[in-house]
Amino acid sequence: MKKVLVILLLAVVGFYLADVFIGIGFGNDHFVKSDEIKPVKDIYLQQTVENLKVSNAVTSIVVNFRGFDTLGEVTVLFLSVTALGSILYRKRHHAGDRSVLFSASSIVTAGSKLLFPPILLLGAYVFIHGHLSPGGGFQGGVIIATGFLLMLLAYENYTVSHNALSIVESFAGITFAVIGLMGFMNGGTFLQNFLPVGTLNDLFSGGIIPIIYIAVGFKVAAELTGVIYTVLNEKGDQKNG
Amino acid sequence: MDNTYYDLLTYVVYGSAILVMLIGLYAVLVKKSLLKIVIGLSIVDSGLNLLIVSLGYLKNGTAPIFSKGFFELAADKPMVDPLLQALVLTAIVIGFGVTAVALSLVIRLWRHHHTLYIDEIKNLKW
Amino acid sequence: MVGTPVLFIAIPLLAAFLIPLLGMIWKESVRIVPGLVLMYLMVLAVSLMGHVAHNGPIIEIIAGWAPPIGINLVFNAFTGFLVTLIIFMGLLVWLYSYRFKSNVEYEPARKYFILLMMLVTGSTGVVLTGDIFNLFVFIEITSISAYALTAFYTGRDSAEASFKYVMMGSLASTMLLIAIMLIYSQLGTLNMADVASKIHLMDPTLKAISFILFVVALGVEAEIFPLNGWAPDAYAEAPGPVGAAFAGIVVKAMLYALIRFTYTIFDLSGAFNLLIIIGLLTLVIAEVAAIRQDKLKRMLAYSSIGQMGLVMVAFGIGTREGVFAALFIMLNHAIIKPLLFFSGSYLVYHSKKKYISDIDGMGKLAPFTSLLFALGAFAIVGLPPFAGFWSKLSFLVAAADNDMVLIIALILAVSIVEIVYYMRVVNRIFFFKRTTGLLARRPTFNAYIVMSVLGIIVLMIGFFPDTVTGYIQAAADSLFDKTQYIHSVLTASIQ
Amino acid sequence: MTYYEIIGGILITIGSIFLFLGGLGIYRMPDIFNRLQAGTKATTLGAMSLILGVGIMEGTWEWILKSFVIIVYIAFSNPISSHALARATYLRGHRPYIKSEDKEKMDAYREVVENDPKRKEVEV
Amino acid sequence: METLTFNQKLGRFIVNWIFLMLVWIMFTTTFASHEILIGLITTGLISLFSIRLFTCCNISILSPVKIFWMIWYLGVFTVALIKANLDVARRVISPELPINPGIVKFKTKLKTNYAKMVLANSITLTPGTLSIDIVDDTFYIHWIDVKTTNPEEAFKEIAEDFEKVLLKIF
Amino acid sequence: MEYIIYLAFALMTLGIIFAAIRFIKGPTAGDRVVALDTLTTISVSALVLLAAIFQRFIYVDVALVYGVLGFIGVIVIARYLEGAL
Amino acid sequence: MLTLILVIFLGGAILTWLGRKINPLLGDLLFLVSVILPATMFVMNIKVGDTIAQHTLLGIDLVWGLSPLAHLFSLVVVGLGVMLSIYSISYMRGKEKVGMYYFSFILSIMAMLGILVSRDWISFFIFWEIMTWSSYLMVILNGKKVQSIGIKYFVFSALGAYSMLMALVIINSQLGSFMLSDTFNNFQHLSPANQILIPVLLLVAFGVKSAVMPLHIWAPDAYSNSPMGYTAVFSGALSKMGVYGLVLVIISMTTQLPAGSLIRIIVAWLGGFTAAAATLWAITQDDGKKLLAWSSIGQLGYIVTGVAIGTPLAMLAAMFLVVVHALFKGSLFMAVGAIEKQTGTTDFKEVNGLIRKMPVTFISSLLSIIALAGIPPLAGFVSKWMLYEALIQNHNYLLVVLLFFASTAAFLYAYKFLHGYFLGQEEPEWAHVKEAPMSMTIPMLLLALTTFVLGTWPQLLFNSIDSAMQYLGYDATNGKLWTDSVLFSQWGDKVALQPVLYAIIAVFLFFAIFLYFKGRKATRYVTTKDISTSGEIPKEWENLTFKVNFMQPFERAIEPFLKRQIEKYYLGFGKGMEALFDFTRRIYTGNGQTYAIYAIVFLALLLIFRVSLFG
Ligand code: NA
Ligand code: NA
Repeated sequence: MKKVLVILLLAVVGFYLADVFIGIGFGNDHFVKSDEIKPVKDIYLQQTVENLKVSNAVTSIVVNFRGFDTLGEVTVLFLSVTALGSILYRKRHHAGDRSVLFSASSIVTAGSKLLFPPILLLGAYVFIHGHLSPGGGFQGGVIIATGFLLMLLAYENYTVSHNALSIVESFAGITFAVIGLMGFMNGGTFLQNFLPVGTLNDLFSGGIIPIIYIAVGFKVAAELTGVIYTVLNEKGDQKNG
Repeated sequence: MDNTYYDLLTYVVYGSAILVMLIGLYAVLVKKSLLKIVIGLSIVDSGLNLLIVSLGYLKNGTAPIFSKGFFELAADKPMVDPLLQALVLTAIVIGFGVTAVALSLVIRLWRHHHTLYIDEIKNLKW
Repeated sequence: MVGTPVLFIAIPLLAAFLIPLLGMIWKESVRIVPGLVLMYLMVLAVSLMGHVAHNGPIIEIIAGWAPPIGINLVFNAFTGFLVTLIIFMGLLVWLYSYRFKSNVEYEPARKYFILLMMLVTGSTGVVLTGDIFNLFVFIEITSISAYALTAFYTGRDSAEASFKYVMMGSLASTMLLIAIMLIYSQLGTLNMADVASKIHLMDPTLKAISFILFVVALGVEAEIFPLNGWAPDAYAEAPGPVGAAFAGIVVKAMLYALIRFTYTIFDLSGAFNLLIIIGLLTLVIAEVAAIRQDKLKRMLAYSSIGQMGLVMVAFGIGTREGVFAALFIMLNHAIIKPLLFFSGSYLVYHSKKKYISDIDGMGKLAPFTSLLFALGAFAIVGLPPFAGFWSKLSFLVAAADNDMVLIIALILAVSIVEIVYYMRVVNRIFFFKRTTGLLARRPTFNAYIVMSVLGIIVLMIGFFPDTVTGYIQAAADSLFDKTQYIHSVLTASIQ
Repeated sequence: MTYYEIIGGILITIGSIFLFLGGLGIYRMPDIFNRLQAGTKATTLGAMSLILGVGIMEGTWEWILKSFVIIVYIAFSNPISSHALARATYLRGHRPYIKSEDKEKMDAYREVVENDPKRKEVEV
Repeated sequence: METLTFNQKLGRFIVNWIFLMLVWIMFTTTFASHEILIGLITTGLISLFSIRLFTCCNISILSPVKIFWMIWYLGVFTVALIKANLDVARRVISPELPINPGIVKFKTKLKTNYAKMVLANSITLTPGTLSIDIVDDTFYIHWIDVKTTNPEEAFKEIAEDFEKVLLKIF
Repeated sequence: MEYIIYLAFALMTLGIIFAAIRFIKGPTAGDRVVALDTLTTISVSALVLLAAIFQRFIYVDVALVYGVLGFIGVIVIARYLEGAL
Repeated sequence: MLTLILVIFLGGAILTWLGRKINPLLGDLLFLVSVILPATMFVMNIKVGDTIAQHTLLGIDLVWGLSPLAHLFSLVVVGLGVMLSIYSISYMRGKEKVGMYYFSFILSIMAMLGILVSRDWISFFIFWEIMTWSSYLMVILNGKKVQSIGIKYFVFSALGAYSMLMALVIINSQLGSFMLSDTFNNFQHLSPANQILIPVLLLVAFGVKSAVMPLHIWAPDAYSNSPMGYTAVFSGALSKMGVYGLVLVIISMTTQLPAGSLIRIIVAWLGGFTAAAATLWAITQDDGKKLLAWSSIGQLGYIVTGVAIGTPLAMLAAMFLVVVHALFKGSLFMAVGAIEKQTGTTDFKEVNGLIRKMPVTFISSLLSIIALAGIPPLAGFVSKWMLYEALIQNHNYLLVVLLFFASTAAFLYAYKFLHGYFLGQEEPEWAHVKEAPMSMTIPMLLLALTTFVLGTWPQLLFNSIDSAMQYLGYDATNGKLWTDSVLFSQWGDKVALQPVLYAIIAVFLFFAIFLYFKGRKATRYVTTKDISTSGEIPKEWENLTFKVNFMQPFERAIEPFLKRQIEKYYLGFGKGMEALFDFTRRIYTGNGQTYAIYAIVFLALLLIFRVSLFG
């Protein structure tokens, strides 16, 4: 009965949503046709090439045009790690003691060991080239974190130093914030670019953008690794506590 | 032909994105396991992200990246909306953060109640 | 000036990232640094308020891209008022809880203070930002801090409360995002002022639907009925100071967002009626639920929700006087409710279940705390000559000016309900015999200071309401002047 | 058409055929172990062939290098993941489909697993 | 945890660095000076970080002989791979599913985990076989068309070609 | 050349469909993961092919990353099935 | 100056409270100073005038000034306040929560004076509310039945206060001013609906305080539950604030209304009914406090009737009764307080024959009760007589009958009161009882004597009343309003009741002295429970004292009429509401999914009704 009602309810909501979006149409230039409307995305696409010399427009938006959002986003991650630690906190903590039923097979362990450095490198590559290719700090960070995840899965006694993660995370965060504040130099604004922008599609282009994105990469990597590690340790706690 | 194709796609793409959201919502509203509810919430998020990304798509669009060779090879193609992609990135990250918190709460609730059955976890009411 | 508005965000973030490092060197720093940051922000807020009063609103451009390209912050009389309030409350909450967790290990303390600071920062960001997506980000920052703080005590049902909060919060952010996307898909911009100046171009149906989505999304955070099921649980299960922070900080910021959408961004006249309807619903149901509570904090929570309903009704009046009244109620509520939460949580400190009956006769054991609680109770129900009276009066005057006789009658009827449950508690404190063997918890020195400051403010506003009404009036004018807002944002450039 | 394109085209065709066969195998095989057999081999070769084909078709060394790195990666990771899944499935209590009568003899791994005291905890 | 001499560490570091640098170049597909510079730094840092993990091989792996056998192995493997796939294709397509699956075991002479892993992977990718597990030096192989359950014979059928070459590398 | 690419896509689509059916049918979690793994591999190939068609070399990076994440995903599930999570 | 006086009150209240914490004696001293100093300053310095002090808060002008009408009431407040403050020192000695008692006492005196000097509705309301909660503290001070009696009092007060608040914001929105004078002068400018709504709201507001049925439910319990030292203020002064408001509304508003006479006749009848019913109920009480409480309600009924009738004579009668009721009821409550203080109980059944133990208390009670019962020559008689006359002149014969019936019935409880405490067998239990201390007996006696004086020379008051009535718009009579009265007019313009009256007093005094000495000689010390026939200890209802079930036949007769029906309805309403509330709060099921469903339902509803909402 409840299910039927819920389905009816969802049908109503779904109908209205679908109505709206189908009205907008897929693949259309959907903005209201009016002289007053000048979509900001056009400005972004133009400025990213002309002023920022960043080939990935998404990156220039994420790090520069709307870098403030990203600062918030990084904070959200930081907070969720903090939240996780606070929610799962218990006095007796069995760090790194994740007894498992079956150890991973030697094929998986050996393979993971071998794959781990290249995965880290891939992550680094993705965030270092965030302004040139479809990558970025978040994506790179995630890749690095999955590298750690692989290791944690393959070796039940693999440990990650919480302190080290914390330090990396903090330094990365501070870098972001400080670079943002350095924008005030020379009468600029918060997060304003104060470095030379270079030429399009060069690794050294985009001013502060790659630096911030690298910081974000480190931060995301450390944070996600922290989340993964905390949650995996919870299993160990479950058994022991 | 092209227009009919895109009209069809409108239904398929938006329809499936919204359907994904509704499926997630259904799980949130009906499923009794806390874990399934959390999964439902992430499904809703996924559907939404899908919706947002597809909103930014343009006919024959290409990634908004002026990479090497773009001006020579693919310059005739319109670029999809980079802003929506940036926003989706943010939304994904935030969704991840919230999901992590939700899961940690599920763990906590499991510790306390030794069940994930939502109808048994309502000490706080009225 | 000692800084620009972006520092309201940047400095706490910097501090949040720094605190784990500092904590490794010097553990006490995790308590001290947030306080120093908040103190600095308080100075900043006050000095910027002074600046705004003379030179008009500050539009801060970020990343060097003028609106509507980049994100911008708006510090005007209205947002400045709320920011000052939020930071002041944050400071008090910090001070109150400074020693409060001293018997807890380092790790939870560190997290507590970081989360608390981010709660304040997120709320500040919600108020300051001039961009609807950035608003979403700050709402999430606030929410996640709030989720974690709600579940902070591991020994209680706090995880349950927090889980409900997360469920509702997630649904809310989904709807918020859909609404933002709808706006963007039509107008190609995310800047509030820009959206406001173009909203008339939008298709009425789409406009209405996106507004509805905003209302539902922000309604969850602003504790509108029927979206507020999470709220009593969260208030009751969170640590006392956090409950105070919810009432004094979070709800204010979220309600701000709702109001910003109603007043500035959208041009829907029906929105005001909607505000009145949901405000009344929220008010009536919350107060009615409050009277039947047997746990103190839960009762305070429902009362808080009820107050928010009242604020919504006041905003729904839609006149300058209505806005004035709404802001006045918000201010009073932001001061009185923390006072009640602070003193209340000391009164039930040693009680396991936190039942109201556990505070019978506390007046003898803890006279000071009890007196402050009573003061808060008298003030919140609007007994003259305490603070709540003036805001209630302003509200009634504004409503009467719009011939809302029935609404006035309803609200006064509900006020009687409110009086009953508050008086029942006060009676228990002072006129009941002690039935449980529970002892009174002596407030810490900091808590004494915080509660006294709040008590003094309650009395001060009660006897000299005009000390604050100037600011409120300016804030109300600022909110009301939509064209000025749009103009100042869209013509802003880097100085 | 350049030689690059011709070779590339052939490799792409072969690759896509094997990818298809992989999918089909996944669908048709009677149990998970056999599905892994089909899936692993066909899709790995298919993907390698197709990607190499694309690299050659484009013909620049950038493409070829990049294709190479993906191919190596696939060749390395796919068998590992197949193996991990197979082992997990077995440890989880699923036994392979065995046609012949002598089930004991045809399953050399069973004795190892069933002598393991931890097994009971996992089995579905 | 094993204790390493400085030379061992250095050896591992250099091998790892070279290996990663090669990967980097494949990632970036460019020899632009900036890219190489940053690549050296990045890969260097990662190599430093993963010295403890990088146990597969020391500097001797760079000897030409071993590199030759590696390439040889690649050839052997490619042939086997193609054969395997044609075999599987046949089985998948034929309507009656001509299979006789089962699990067999055999012992290997390979010592290191890495060698066993390479062998296991190769087996997985070659005709009708899938590595299920390695317990010490016993391989358990899922065979889609079991020809023998005798370990020695099975070894001959499945792994002998690979093992010969692998013994020369590891 | 175009036809080859059409053919390739057609075949891959068929493969995807079969794998998808298996994904839906299961019956065990392991079967679904196998199907998913196959889908990942096919998708990686498709991405590379698409990169060539669209003349966007940068899409190849996406394929690589997708492959890495897919692999680790499978390992996670495998380890989960083994009771290691 | 006025502000200073109010601040002294307020500061005094706080200082007293603090002082009491430090040292009880210091507290007592501060209490006396805090009441008497500002009260004296008020009487000495505050002359009748329109604007004496002015403040602006929130852009609203708060104007304070003393009208002649308010002046009359302020005399009552100050007089009672000072007397009772002296009385309270001894009365409260050794009791709990003395600090809070003093605090509330001072504040309520301040609040009442504040109400009287308010020339704008906001000040009026603020002081009104301060009066409410300070008296509320008194009601619950003894910690008994806090949640029932206290909350009942507060709810009714709030009902009244919020009616007032609603009225005054509507007034402001319609007339653009909170000034009382603007309200009355521009009353005609209100819309017809508001012309009815506002007086009705205000009548509710003031009706609650003056305990007009059916808004009286709170009063008996609140009166009897508060400390006796304060109950006198409660009944004597505080309830008069309601009367003050009623006068303002009835005279300044309803007279301007076509439907005003209807409203007034309704109020008059309500007052009459209150007087009759409360009197009957008073008769059935076995506790002096409760008896007096009901009696107070009855007396207020007379006053309300008088005000509502509103003819000059009726108004005169009402105003006169306002003053003298404060005096004699103050004295009586003080007497009960003294008895309570000395014996520890106020139950008629327990205390007997105090006539010789507490002679001063007896004398003052006797004087007061005579005044109360409306027996000539004392003040009650004067006012009641004038009221009957006014009603007759106004042809409200039925009302006269009703009130006369009430008056007659009042003899019964007056007698019960006297007999209950002072006559009857002395019991050994009370052998040790002594007269109350001077600080209690002197104020008591003073008030009683003042009643006597005013009863004898009513014109002492007529001047004040006359100017008050002129202020209300009655014709100037040069203090000869009473000439309307048939009774008094026979003496021309000189009130010369004295010879007759003195004779009557002499008789009474003789009677009293006789009783006193008789009691002393002839009383046998036996306990009422001393039945040596069966050796059984009789249960309470078998108590052979004649006072037990003294009024039983009478009670049985009136049972169907009263039986606290009204209170039952209120209680039922309250219970029903709470049940409804309890049902409502179950919306919060505690299940997160339910909340999520609510959210989606809400969304769906908004989407469906979006057109009607937003067009
Ligand atoms: Na595979
Ligand atoms: Na007696």
